[in-house]
Amino acid sequence: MIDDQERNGKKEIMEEFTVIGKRISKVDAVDKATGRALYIQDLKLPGMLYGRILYSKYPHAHIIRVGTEKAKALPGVITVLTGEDIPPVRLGFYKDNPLLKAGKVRSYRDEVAAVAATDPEIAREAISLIDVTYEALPAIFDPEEALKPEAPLVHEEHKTNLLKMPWSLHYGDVEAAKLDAVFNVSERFSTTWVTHCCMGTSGAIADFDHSNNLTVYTNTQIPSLAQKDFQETLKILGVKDKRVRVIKPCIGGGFGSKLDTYAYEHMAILLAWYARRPVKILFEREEEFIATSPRQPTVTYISMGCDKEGRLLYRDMSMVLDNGAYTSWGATTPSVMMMPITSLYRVPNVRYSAKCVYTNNTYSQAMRGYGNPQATFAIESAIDMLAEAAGIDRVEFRRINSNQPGDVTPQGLRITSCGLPECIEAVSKDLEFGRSRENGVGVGLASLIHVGGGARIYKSDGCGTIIKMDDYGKVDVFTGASDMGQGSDTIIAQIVAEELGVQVDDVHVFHQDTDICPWDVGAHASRTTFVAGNSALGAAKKIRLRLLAMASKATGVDEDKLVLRDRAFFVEGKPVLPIAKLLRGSHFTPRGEMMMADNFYDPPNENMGKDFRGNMSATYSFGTHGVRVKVDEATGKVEILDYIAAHDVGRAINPLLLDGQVHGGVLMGVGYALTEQVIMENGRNMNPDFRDYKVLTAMDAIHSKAVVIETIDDQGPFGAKGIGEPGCVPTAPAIANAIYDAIGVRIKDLPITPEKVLAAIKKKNGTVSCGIDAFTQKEQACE
Amino acid sequence: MRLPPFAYDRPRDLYEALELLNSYGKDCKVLAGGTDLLVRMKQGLVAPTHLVSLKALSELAEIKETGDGLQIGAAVKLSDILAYQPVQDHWPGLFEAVKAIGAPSIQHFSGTIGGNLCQDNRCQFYDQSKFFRAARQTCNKAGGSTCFAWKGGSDKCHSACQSDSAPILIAMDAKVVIKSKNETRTMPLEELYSSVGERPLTLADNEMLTEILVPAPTPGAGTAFEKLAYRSSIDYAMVSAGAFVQTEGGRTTRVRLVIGAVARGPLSIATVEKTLKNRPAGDQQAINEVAIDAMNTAAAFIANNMTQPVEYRTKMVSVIAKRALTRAAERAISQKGFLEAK
Amino acid sequence: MKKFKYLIPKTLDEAVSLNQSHEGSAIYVAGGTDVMVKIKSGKLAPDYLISLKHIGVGSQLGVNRETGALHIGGLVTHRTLETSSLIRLQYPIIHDAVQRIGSTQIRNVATIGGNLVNAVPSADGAIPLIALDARVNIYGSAGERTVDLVHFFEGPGQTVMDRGEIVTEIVVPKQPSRTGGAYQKFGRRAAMELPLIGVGVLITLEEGSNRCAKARITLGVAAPTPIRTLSAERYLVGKEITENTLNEAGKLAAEESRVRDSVRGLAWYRREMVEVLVQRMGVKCLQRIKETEAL
Amino acid sequence: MNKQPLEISINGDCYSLAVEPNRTLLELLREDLDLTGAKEGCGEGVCGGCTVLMDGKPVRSCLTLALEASGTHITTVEGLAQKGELDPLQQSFIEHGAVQCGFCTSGMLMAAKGLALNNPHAGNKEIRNAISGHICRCTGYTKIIEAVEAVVDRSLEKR
Amino acid sequence: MSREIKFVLNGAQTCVAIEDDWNLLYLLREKLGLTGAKEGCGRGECGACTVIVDGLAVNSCLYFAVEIDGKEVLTIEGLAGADGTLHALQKSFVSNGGIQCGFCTPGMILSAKALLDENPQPTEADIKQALAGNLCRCTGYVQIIESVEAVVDKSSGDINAVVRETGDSD
Repeated sequence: MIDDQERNGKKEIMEEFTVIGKRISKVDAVDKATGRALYIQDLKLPGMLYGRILYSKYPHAHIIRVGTEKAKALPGVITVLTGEDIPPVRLGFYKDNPLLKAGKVRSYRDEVAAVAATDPEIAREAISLIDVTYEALPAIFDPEEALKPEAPLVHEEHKTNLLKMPWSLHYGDVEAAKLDAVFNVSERFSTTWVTHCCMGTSGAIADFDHSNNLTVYTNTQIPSLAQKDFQETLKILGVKDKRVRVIKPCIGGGFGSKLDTYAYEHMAILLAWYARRPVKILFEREEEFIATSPRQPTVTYISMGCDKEGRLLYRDMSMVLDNGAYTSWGATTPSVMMMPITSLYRVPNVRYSAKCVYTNNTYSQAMRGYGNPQATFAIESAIDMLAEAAGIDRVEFRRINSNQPGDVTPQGLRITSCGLPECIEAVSKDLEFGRSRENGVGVGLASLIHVGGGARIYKSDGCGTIIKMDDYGKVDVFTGASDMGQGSDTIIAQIVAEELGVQVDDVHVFHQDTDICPWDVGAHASRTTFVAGNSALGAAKKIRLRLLAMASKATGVDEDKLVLRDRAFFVEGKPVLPIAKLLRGSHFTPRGEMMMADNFYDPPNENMGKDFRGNMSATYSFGTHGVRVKVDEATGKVEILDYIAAHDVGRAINPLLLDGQVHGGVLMGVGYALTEQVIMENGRNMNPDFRDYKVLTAMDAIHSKAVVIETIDDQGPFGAKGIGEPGCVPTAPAIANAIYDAIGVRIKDLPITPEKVLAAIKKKNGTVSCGIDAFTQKEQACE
Repeated sequence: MRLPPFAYDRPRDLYEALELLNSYGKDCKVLAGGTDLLVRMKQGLVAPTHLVSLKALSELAEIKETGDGLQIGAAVKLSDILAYQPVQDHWPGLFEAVKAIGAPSIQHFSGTIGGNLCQDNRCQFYDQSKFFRAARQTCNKAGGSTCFAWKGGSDKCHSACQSDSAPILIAMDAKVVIKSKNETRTMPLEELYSSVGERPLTLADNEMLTEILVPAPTPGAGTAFEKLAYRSSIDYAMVSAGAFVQTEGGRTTRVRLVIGAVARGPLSIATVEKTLKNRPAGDQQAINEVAIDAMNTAAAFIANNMTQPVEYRTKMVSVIAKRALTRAAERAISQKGFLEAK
Repeated sequence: MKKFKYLIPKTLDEAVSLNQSHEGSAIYVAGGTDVMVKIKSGKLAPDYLISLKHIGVGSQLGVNRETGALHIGGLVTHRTLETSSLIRLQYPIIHDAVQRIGSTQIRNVATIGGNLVNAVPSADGAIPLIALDARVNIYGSAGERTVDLVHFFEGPGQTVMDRGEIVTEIVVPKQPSRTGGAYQKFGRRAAMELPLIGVGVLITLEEGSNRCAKARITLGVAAPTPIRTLSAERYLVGKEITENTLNEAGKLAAEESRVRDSVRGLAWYRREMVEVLVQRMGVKCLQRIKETEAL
Repeated sequence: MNKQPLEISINGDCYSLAVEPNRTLLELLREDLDLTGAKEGCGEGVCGGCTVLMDGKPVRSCLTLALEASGTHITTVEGLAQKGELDPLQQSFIEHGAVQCGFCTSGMLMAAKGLALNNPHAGNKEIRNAISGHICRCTGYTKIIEAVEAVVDRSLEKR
Repeated sequence: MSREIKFVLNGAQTCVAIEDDWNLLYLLREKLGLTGAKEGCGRGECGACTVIVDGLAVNSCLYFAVEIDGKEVLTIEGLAGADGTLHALQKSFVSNGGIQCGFCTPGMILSAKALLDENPQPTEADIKQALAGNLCRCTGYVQIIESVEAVVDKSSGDINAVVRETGDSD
């Protein structure tokens, strides 16, 4: 493994890197810029059928009858399935979600029937020909209401709408701390549904061979776990001991949306099974909006207190989460929320409980940050309130409470590298906190902690890599990682290229196919750079050692005198042997050897114990966002003037891609803060299109400044930590805090729409003055 | 290989088809099974701007026995001829010939008898891709002025008629019905062949072969077809022969021998009748004599238009002629059809 | 999606007669950006689409030298209007509106006639044109007729047009000197928006004073059709244009609006925004008058 | 470029297409419909790799105009298996080692299927006849013939 | 097929038979195999299907295929030079991090191309305006806007010169 000497030497040799730390273009960018990259949209198999799903017309109803006669009679229709026709395939974390509903629907999104036809238009028509008779049931849409005894039950067999989930912890003594605290705040915050809006809609193709081995082409972030899910579906179909192969085409964005397997994937499998033909299900945009899972909405109650020096004494939070009609991984977001709740800033006494509640709404799922944005919105808003109550400058207050290297938090998270103080510093300096400002302009900041060294959600947090080299010194890396646009292929290529002394162009990273690529638990928790990076680095080191040994034998020079760089071995600065030549020699020789190595890396992190204690990540990422806003007090509209995002990333392996993650995360966060919401009216998605779901446009783009704080983490590959999710975590509270700073109103419910701001202003001071001079300058603000 | 572009018509009846032929003239080809024509089109040997499909002309797809004999529509599939019991029973030579075309079963479900009779002549220097042909001068058949198949060159085309069904049908005195928009004519099948390599059929551009009439079997008659090829299927004949023998009381009263695949048209051997008439049927010595005659006659025509050596093919004419005549005579005497004869 | 035939008439009369011969089963299409979406979603299911793109009329954009009136062909795209210096300099209120309709891709294709005929309550194209007292020339089997744009709309998706009629031209009369106009679409994002509210204000000042000679205050999404707020307009005429008078006009306009709650916004907020934006657009009108005079 | 309408049923699916007159059935299957089971081995009707069944009879799809297949039922090798059950011929080819490189296999299967449909009790000679229009370079035909015979035998047993 | 249309596709005369109800995106993707343009929403709200018709960026999902008869269509597949040299914009998107998942990229690049053809020296506001109809969920647009800005030479009035220059370097 990595020897300590080399690790310790890292900081010193940093300048000598040839590819690490360079702004290298994404390895897949040219294909994407020329239209060559193939997405699920672009794939077609011979004889392929097109599947389509019929969804419920009611949020909650008995299914009396599903009439499929007309659909079946339509020429071109090959298979029609209803809940009565199929074995009980069940999805989700609790397996409470039947693939096709029989007897009862529990949300508008419920799948009632599915068809496969020779043409997408025929499939569409067939769906319209299915007659379903429903008997409407009373429905429940508010999670707090759903907890009341008289509420209709979403799953009768559970006797309650409250999920039996153990989300409750108490470290230290919060009640005692409350007595000690000098300043206290207590507030309710809420967030609503937002959705991923991946530009490439969801889709899958399922294909059985004649021995019933299954290949699924799908957009997934979890190929190995998807393989397992599909295997289970096969088992229920009575198909045992068959291979399941998952092939990922180019993925048009993930953001957590592909962290589970979904009805459309399993439906494609069933349709393919019954039709005995490949079946593709591809969502249209409207379907993408209504039938994929959004971010979990939350209601949060938070109390926090500090002593008179401003040191946090306790944090007491409880949440109600709208689980929707079924339980997916979204219901486990409290496990991640625990991280900021217990460990964002030093806070000795923490109490937290969360209730996940069934409703007849759509069910939620993982989305970038996995609960962290919701929790951080409440925490960081309340920090500002507490600082104000204590009469301490907001920046100072955060400095006082900042996490520091070497801390062990109440939950048992071991903080190793920690650049939070530097992040706070960078933001406060850049935005010049404390200086007087013009009317309606304010600044705000908020910080984050996130897992940066994997996250042990499952028993394993591992990732495998296989590396082989060819006659020409070219390197093939087979990784368990999943690149869905974030650039993991490029990062892995850089890590391997650096270690093997070759160029990034020499390295081809292959991640698309479970038949070829090693096992991995998926692209989640910002773990890929850290875990897959370390895995690749370990494999590259094995190759490197063998290359050195061989080269030493070939040249007669001692291994420690050989330097591997620029595709060759150097002795005292002079090239003596090209790698390619060495490799050819090793192949074209009697009893030659092949250059190949594998490595499985499982980070030294821990599963959470019974009381949720445990160091879930090998290291943690920190960051602080600062924002300057201008509020149009007549309209309530918020304009972002400046934005700075400072992140402790360990090491920036590729600053170009790192910037991309931050800029993208920030704009997604701004949307979360200001414009985005799935508008649900009694369980029905009212804005299932880009026109009314306000994903921000280029006109709204913010030129955010990404500040990189490098803390060179001991465990990270070349010192790097994860950065995929953090960009969108503290955005909403930073903006909410800036709005408060600008106009003295605090919005506690996301998104912060102009209506909410204006209503709050009106509530605050009754009337609004609309200076005729002020608004003439900045008409753009309103647009 | 792609087909060049053309327009496609599928007339609903013969009248319409003949109308189309009349209006399109020489730019048009009749498409029956397509097994020969489409290959030629792919090779760029012919480039009709119009194809008139016989697919919908059910009137041309009928085979039936009449008082006068056998009436075969030009678009009757080879497989249908083979499956027609009377052919098996009474015209074993025809059965043998049709079976020998291409490969049994597959091509037979597409190929038609009319198509087989009306196929263009073949030559190893002509029936090739454009790419192949581009390496040489253009030959007579392709519109140039030389012949590679004839030693020392020639101002005539020396391609061969490769229809397997023509020799036996001519030997049986079959007639063909030729139709155009304004005219119908019936003539002996041999008159369909011009013996001009460049344009081996006597059909006018607006004419179409519609029917083949085979005389009714007479008591004491026998037919046989022989084909020599390297492979048992999907091969063209090096030499083929169709023989018809009429006997009366064990003696030959009338006989015809037609050699295929050697000349620009099916080659009828004139001396046969004179030599064999009134001899006992199956008289080996006489047959040998005739076979030599046939070889000598054929020798004047056989050109280097196939890959096999001219000398070998010439010699084989006698062998194949002899076998055909012998088997025809046996059948004449035994009065057995194809199936019983096996 | 329903299948249809796409007919390409070469003249206006041919288009009209094609429509007549496919009575009830045909609709006209120009840029097609709305029609296509409606067909895809099943809201429209015509057997025939009659393209107006090749009829040879309706693409003119210019000022009639004699009358000084601005003529905009029904088939002029929003992009043409957006990039026209004539529009930008002399009719900035129109420019305000068209540059924010859909995206560049949509504006490159979608036509002003289509925007009017669509008759959505938010029709961005219509609000400034109504403020400018535009009239619409309509052609059909009965010949040509002209209606004031303000009377053109009858309800969501409904206009005064008879079946088979085509908008050939929009005519904006010459505006008096010292006229300034401004339009604002108010939405949640900076682009790709259907507005929460759209406000157009056009003010003509008396010579040598700040007194209002003529006022137009037009609103989109404030009622089932684009509307003029007559009480607010009447209030302003004869008064000095000041923060206070504009303020009052804004209040009157807000009162007169018939806004309602929808997914895109709440009524109370829309009413507030009418008030705010009438003021702001009023100020902008003054600014533009000043700028013009400074030239 | 003057496409003409083509109504055709392929493996039970009805297609309403428009094709150019010079499109062969093979091109239609492979290029337009992505049914790549039928192979082009020679393009001139010699090798049999492109064989498909037209109304139950084997034809060379490379020498059949797509338009000539109008109104017919085409079966390709992709349509042989029914409901995931391999056709007995396919099963037999697999069991008898009749498949080597596999390029001729689909054509061979279709010829054999055509034979089985038209003559369920064919003997060795008929089988040879039936596949005589196919060239196979790997197997020497023996195992192919055995594979077909085995299926025919089975149906004889049933009888 | 109900009719035949002729148009210039990525510089090549093209003649195809189409149905009246096809849209341009369907024609390109399903019939001509050009899958570079993507369908992100099918109703002109995301811009992933953007192509250039006679110099104008349009949503191909809302463009009647019939109407490209006689016109010139440029798709992402036709942007790079015949020898494979990337267009300056493509290079710039690649090297400036303008690409993450890549789904919006073809449309984004073509919208930018149409802008630069019309206005060789756009301001940041012009760029934002031109790209407003192209949604991107990964990048936050920052690096996309930078990618476009990078090929705009503020000193030169001739974008083609700039494009050539950038095209030659590297």
